[in-house]
Amino acid sequence: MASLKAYIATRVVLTVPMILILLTLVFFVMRVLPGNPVIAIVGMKASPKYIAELEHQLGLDKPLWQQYLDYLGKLIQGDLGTSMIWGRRPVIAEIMDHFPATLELTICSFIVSIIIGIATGMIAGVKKGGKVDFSMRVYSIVAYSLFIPWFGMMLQLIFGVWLNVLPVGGRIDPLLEPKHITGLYIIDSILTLNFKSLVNALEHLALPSLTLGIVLSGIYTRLVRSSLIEVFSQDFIRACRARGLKTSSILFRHGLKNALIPILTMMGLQFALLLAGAVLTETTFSWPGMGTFLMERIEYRDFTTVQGTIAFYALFVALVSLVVDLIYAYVDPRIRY
Amino acid sequence: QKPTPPPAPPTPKYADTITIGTTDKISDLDPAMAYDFFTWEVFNNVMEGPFKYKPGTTDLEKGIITDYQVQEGGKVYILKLRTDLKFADGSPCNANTLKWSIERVARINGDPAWFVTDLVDKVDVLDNYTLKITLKSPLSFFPAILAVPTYFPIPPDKYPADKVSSDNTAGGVGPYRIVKFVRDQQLVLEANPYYYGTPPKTKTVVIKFYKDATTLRLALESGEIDIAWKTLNPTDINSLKTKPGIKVWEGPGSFIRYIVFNTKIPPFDNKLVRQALAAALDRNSIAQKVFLGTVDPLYSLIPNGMWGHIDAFKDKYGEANLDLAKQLLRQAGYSESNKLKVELWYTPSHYGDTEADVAALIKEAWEKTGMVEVTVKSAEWSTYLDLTRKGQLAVTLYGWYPDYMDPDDYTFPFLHTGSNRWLGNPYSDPEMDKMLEQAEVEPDQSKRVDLYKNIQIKLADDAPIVPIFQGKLYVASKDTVGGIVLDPLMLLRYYLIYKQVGS
Amino acid sequence: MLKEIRSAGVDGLMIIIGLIIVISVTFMAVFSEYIAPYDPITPVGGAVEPPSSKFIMGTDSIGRDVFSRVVFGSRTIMFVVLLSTAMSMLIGIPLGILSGYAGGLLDRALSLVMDSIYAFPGLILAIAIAAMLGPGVYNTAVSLAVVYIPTYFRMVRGQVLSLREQLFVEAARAIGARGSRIMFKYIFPNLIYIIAVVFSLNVADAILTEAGLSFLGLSVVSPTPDWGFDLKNGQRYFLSGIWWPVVFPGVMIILLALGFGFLGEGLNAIMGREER
Amino acid sequence: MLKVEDLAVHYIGRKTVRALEEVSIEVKKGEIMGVVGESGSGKTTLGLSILKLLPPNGRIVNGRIYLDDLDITSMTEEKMREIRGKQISMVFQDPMTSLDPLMSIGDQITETITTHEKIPKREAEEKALSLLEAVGISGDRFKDFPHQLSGGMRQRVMIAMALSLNPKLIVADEPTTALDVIVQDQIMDLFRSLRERFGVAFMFISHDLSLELEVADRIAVMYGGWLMELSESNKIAEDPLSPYTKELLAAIPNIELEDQKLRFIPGNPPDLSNPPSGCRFHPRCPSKMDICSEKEPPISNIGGRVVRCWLYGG
Amino acid sequence: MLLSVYNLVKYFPVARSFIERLFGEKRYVKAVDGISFEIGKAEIFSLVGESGSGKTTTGKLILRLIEPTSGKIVFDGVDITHIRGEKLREMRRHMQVIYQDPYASLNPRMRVGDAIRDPLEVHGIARGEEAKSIVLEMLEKVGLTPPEDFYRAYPRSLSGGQRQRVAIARAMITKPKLVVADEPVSMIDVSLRASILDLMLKFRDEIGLSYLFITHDLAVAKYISDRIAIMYLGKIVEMGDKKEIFSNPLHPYTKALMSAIPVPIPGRRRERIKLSGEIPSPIDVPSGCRFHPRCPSKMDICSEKEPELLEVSKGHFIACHLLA
Ligand SMILES: Nc1ncnc2c1ncn2[C@@H]1O[C@H](COP(=O)(O)OP(=O)(O)OP(=O)(O)O)[C@@H](O)[C@H]1O
Ligand SMILES: Nc1ncnc2c1ncn2[C@@H]1O[C@H](COP(=O)(O)OP(=O)(O)OP(=O)(O)O)[C@@H](O)[C@H]1O
Ligand SMILES: [Mg+2]
Ligand SMILES: [Mg+2]
Repeated sequence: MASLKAYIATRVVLTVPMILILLTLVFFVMRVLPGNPVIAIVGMKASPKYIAELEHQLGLDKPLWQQYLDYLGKLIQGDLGTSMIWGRRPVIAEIMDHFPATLELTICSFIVSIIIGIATGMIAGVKKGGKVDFSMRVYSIVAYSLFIPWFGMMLQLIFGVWLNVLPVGGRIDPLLEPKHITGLYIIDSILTLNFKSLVNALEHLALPSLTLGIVLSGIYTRLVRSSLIEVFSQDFIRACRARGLKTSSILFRHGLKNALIPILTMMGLQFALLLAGAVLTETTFSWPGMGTFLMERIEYRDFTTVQGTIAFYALFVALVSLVVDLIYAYVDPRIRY
Repeated sequence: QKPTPPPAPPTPKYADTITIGTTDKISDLDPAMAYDFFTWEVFNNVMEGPFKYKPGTTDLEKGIITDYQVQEGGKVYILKLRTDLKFADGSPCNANTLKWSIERVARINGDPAWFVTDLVDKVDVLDNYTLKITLKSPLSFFPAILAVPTYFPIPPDKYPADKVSSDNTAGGVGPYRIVKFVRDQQLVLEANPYYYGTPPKTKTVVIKFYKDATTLRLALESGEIDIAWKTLNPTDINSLKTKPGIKVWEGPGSFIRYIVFNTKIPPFDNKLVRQALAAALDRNSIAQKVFLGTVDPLYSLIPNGMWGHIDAFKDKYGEANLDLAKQLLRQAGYSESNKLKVELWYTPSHYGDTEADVAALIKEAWEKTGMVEVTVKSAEWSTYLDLTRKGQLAVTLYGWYPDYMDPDDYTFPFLHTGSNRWLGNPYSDPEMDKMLEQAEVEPDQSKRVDLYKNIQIKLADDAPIVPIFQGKLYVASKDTVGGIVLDPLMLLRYYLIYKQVGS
Repeated sequence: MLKEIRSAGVDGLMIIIGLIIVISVTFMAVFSEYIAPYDPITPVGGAVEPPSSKFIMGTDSIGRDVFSRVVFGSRTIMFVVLLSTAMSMLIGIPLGILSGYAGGLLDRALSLVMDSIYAFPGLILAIAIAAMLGPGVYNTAVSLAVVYIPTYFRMVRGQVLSLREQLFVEAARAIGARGSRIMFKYIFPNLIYIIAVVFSLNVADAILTEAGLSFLGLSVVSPTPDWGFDLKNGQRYFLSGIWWPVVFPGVMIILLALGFGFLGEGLNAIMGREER
Repeated sequence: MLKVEDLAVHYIGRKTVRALEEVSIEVKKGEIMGVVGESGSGKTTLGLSILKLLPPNGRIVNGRIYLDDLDITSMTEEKMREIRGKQISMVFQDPMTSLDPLMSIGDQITETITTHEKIPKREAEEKALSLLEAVGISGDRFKDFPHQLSGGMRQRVMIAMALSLNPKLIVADEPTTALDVIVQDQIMDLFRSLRERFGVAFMFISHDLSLELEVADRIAVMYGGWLMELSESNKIAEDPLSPYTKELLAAIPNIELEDQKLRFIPGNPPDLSNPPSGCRFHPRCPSKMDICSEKEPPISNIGGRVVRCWLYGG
Repeated sequence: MLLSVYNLVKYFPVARSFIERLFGEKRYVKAVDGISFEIGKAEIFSLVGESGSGKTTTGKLILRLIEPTSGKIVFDGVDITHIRGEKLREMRRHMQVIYQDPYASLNPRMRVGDAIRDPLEVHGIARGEEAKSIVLEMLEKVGLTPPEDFYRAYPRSLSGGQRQRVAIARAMITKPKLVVADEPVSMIDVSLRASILDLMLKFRDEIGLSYLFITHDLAVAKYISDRIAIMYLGKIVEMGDKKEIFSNPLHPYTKALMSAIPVPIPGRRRERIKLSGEIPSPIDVPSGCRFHPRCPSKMDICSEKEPELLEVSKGHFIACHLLA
């Protein structure tokens, strides 16, 4: 257990340079190139004097390196600063307003993708080499190639317009918004036993998470398939058959379990893909999450918020991969950190 | 036999709640900071100032005042406030409150503070319900400015005295009060029980925020919202018009779009070049193709429908006048083999996703002369503004929403030396300056009309800025919705809107 | 090579389909002028005219021929993606070989930087960089290149690390070969195949990222024909039943990604088999 | 007890590999039947055919396999599943990869038992525990995972598992090739003692003729998918009939002999997708005759010994 | 003496995480733990032992493919323990290697001819046509005929035995003084082993080179070697002339090892010396004599004191308290 703690410590320590590298990249690129939040927000009409004043307020008149050091100094204390536009709210509050939406979307898409991915991957892996396998492989490539906005729009057209059974945008009907507890509407509405909200939230989630989920399921199809084939080619599966174990037991207890382990190790990186895909999904479905938020703040050059968001993304990705590693260590007896 | 009286028409029943969808967003729920249409629209429903516009017109009427006087040749304004003004929580509103609110704007010095700081010298309370505003110099259109939310009274105990309060829901003395605000998601208004005037027709108004026009439209069709307000796509408007159960309302807009030439950057310092490009411009094709007729071509900076407007550019150049353009270009020394090279800039999202098409059509129109070669470039809003201000962009596309309803707002900031620095456009002409300054203080309306006419003629001749089109307002609603009033102010007055239920 | 493909069954089929798609689109990109019936940036018809014999894919929002834009759009996306891929390969592969073979502090530092970028959601990073740099073919290529350098770096480094442990590399050391000779004569030839695989799969990904960027309005400047942007531009008409400005560029994006995807998958399977 | 009759197995592919042809072997109760041959001679294929565990491209194209008069060749997969483990079990070559790395060894043995016998889990676990001890692994390693054991111990676990349902026959495919001599010796001892205790028969596959000579009662010598010779092991050692067996014996270094001169067989083993005409060994055979390259030699029975060579037939 | 090895030690640090390395104590795999031996000119010296006893590590240390932790290696009168750069490269011309796995030791993307001629080019011995003719001659010599065909072939089209011949050709092309052969026949079919061993012997007679022959198979060692050393857990426990070792093994481990080897004569089973368990992990080496936990003739002293390698009769060394 002590070494597990050491492992976590190592991982956390290694996250720091990662965030630093990304932040530094973004910090300097953003500030060296033209545009700044003051100009973007005051619009066209403000006087130069007023702009200068605001720039001073935001510390944008200081030398770049000093701004950088100031920012890092605050960051070390866990302070992401305040947004530079629209109310100058704390960046962390802004992020927390949008993050639950993204989290809800990504988790649901993840579930969709993993269910479809495992099912198709298993079918392909078991029927290796045949027509079914080939079609599953084609499915995996096609699914991954489905350009998210395009695919999303097709689903909107089919389910939102032609069949008119599902909403094509937004997270929930505003009047049905559940009491804010976690910010995840599904959980909040369950906690408050508000089933109307739950149904509504799920309806809103359906198309976006299907879009993202199906696209990413292609990756899992591929991973599960090759991993399963790999496992099935191993001696111990043959040994299991030689002992006369039941087919289902070989497939699930021995085969799938072993096959999922390498997939688990890749899950951390897959999550990054999920987050990236979420940006396009959010834009297509007007989903009020981190992606749309980041796009907007980049346009307005809200330096602190953009930096904060990038740092947050990095931290989140690191956290997910840490959790994945811990689960990995838990399920695989060979790994003991 | 007495004829039986016709059965009395059943009294229409009105819905308690109306949901309005928009793609706009709220910036700051604080009049000292907010400087955008949609937030002002909300202010106009939850607050009220000394003046307001009569719905459906650009005529001013009294708001929270019972009377006012203009003194010292337009320099001093004495306002008499109503005595029955109350904020949404029941606390009273009087001259002191208004003074505090105006001074707070100056103190915070936010984006719209210039409405106060540039104009007002001082504010004095004469008695509990009388306020005296002294201007720095006479201003013929000050009542129009007093209709701006920056001059709306707010409760001092709810707003910090010298800090912006962005998510404040305290409101003012308007017909509604804010009961809930979740940024970028929803705003819920409820009739203000303390409002002095006629109570609103609908008790609860919910505003839902959408990311884009398509979802907005779908939300209306699916019944999620009753009214789809700013801003629907032209195609959607056209197709909604034919949809049963949906009604499309159309009204004049005061939003204008135009091309800005940086008169310092060669070859645009050459008037002939600017004139040639102005002549070649094909406004109809933009209005018809990109906007499907949902905007009107504009031939002056002062919009159609505002007093003083003349079609100055049309008179001078006509429309898509290639012969004239070619002739001017030749005069300027260009030819088919020595083409005029133009770098045309646009910003991709600030003016909606139609902008790329607008730029493409301008390019096409100009290149039709055979003597122009246009390179289209684009930059994100912040960069675009920054580069413009620094005077680095030669030809840019911009748009303008008025601050107040007066031709002054459509001319002075564009053409007056120094005032147009924000465009990076150093157009400066003493004669033009003189006319503009005169028009600002001239109290006589007919003289002002003449002045603005000359200004427009000169503008068309110099062509530092070339107007393209003027927006129209569209609202799509369920056909049970009534009471929507559209005017160039471009504000929706929620308190007039109702929705019938049953029949 | 050809023989291998022919003998590779369904994997060979995938490679062939992939090649057909990729080659057709490349052909389209190179000979756009001869294929497209109209100028892609000049309106030639009314706005949003449906497909007809005159405009086989209809016209777009301002009356340009969708088919011509689709044809010329292939040039834009192929150019951006191949340019960015060339950049990332040119930087990623040598760095990967160096890092993997030399090891030590350099390796640790490089790996840290590369892993940081790699672990971060690629599209989001590309968005950040592309938005800062502003639109344009070269800027987009640069932002894509930054995102994909680590892919090549990591793959090459990993391969080099495992190759370095291979007996035949140790054998080369044992005969007294120098580092450079080992890298070029022993290690590099063993990388080529996997680079081909990663190239294909990566290009497929880069196509989708490029399309994503231009969908978000961060790629090339309109009116340059660009599938992702045209798709976005058509979106505002889409739900009114005007499907052609959206469907065709979208199908092309998918098709091209699919082409490279098939190619990569097929090569990968063949390679896997060869290794066994 | 086990009777393999005229078995032929092919691997179907672009080139069909004729991995086994005309192989007949009988294994008697409690006997250790050795199968020896070089790499690629079809030993594993033979072992797998008996359990019907051939890879998907492997086909039994001819012949029958009987287990106590029960025809295995025509049995359904479901029936076969019941035979496996219960009647015949198998121990594989590589103990490092033959156990599920994610399941403790105790659970793996228990699972084998509960799959075939309707007994409560507790009872099965007790049985598993006693089996572990029977193969020489202390009971407190019951909950260990495979990676915590050494190669020899894992092979013992595999054997325990093979024994768990008291099968009649254990097919052991090179069970000690991956192990050191000392461990190999221990495992061999284990086999012998198990045969004594449980009366189980072994089909013991190995490429090591010295080892076979030491342990097996009878030995089948395979070459290129053919059964070249089959007889008691002392006869093989003292008086080999087939030239191949002779050559093989001469190629094994014998530690007992002083200054032995080793022989080798020139040439390479046959390519089974394109085997030589006639006798499969003829290109390397020192006593080759003309007929050897022309016609396949018949299988002759000489005093209860089976041999396939033109020297004894025709 | 062509090669002398003094007290050679190789400890591999156990890979651990960053933080553990910061705070924890270091742990090592003691792969080779102080061995000394000598190989004379044209002598074949065999290292025999169970898996994990450190045979391969010893070979790599001598080849200078890994750095020794301590000890000294003298080759041809030169201390090569710490040479590097050009000197090391020059030395490699005279010391070559043949690996166990003929499949992994050849570059799959290099033609056989190129693989064999590479040492010639690396050491500037010959190039171009000259190099080619040397290679062709060598191919002929190792029995890969017709040489032209094999010159152009890729390793994947060759059988295991043929590949091992390529490996031998490659090792012999520079006419080295010493070849380290790490289990060269253990992956080769029985019927072909003798041909490879004979080939190696032929080269010894022709160029007069020495072999360090690593094997786990005593019978093979007996066939080929002049002298033999038995390794156990990183130590040499017994060393001497082949005849001496086989006729008069003294160390209990050697005896056990020999008795475990199957004899190809049915019924003639040698008397077994039974060892319990398996070779322990080289990370936690038993105290005293590292063989004592498995030793049938264990004494009290064995778990306390480590026995030294002593010469009991001329050229016969043994490390055991029984004989001290
Ligand atoms: N799945 C397969 N597909 C095609 N050919 C195969 C397959 N499995 C085995 N073979 C071929 O069948 C022949 C017999 O193989 P088998 O594994 O039975 O030999 P073996 O005697 O067990 O050899 P080894 O000593 O190497 O284990 C060989 O030539 C082998 O290459
Ligand atoms: N690079 C290394 N890092 C850590 N440990 C190593 C390394 N190389 C070898 N070892 C360990 O050193 C010990 C001796 O290994 P070595 O390969 O020398 O044994 P060997 O006698 O050649 O065995 P085998 O017969 O299995 O080849 C083993 O426990 C091995 O795990
Ligand atoms: Mg086998
Ligand atoms: Mg070794």
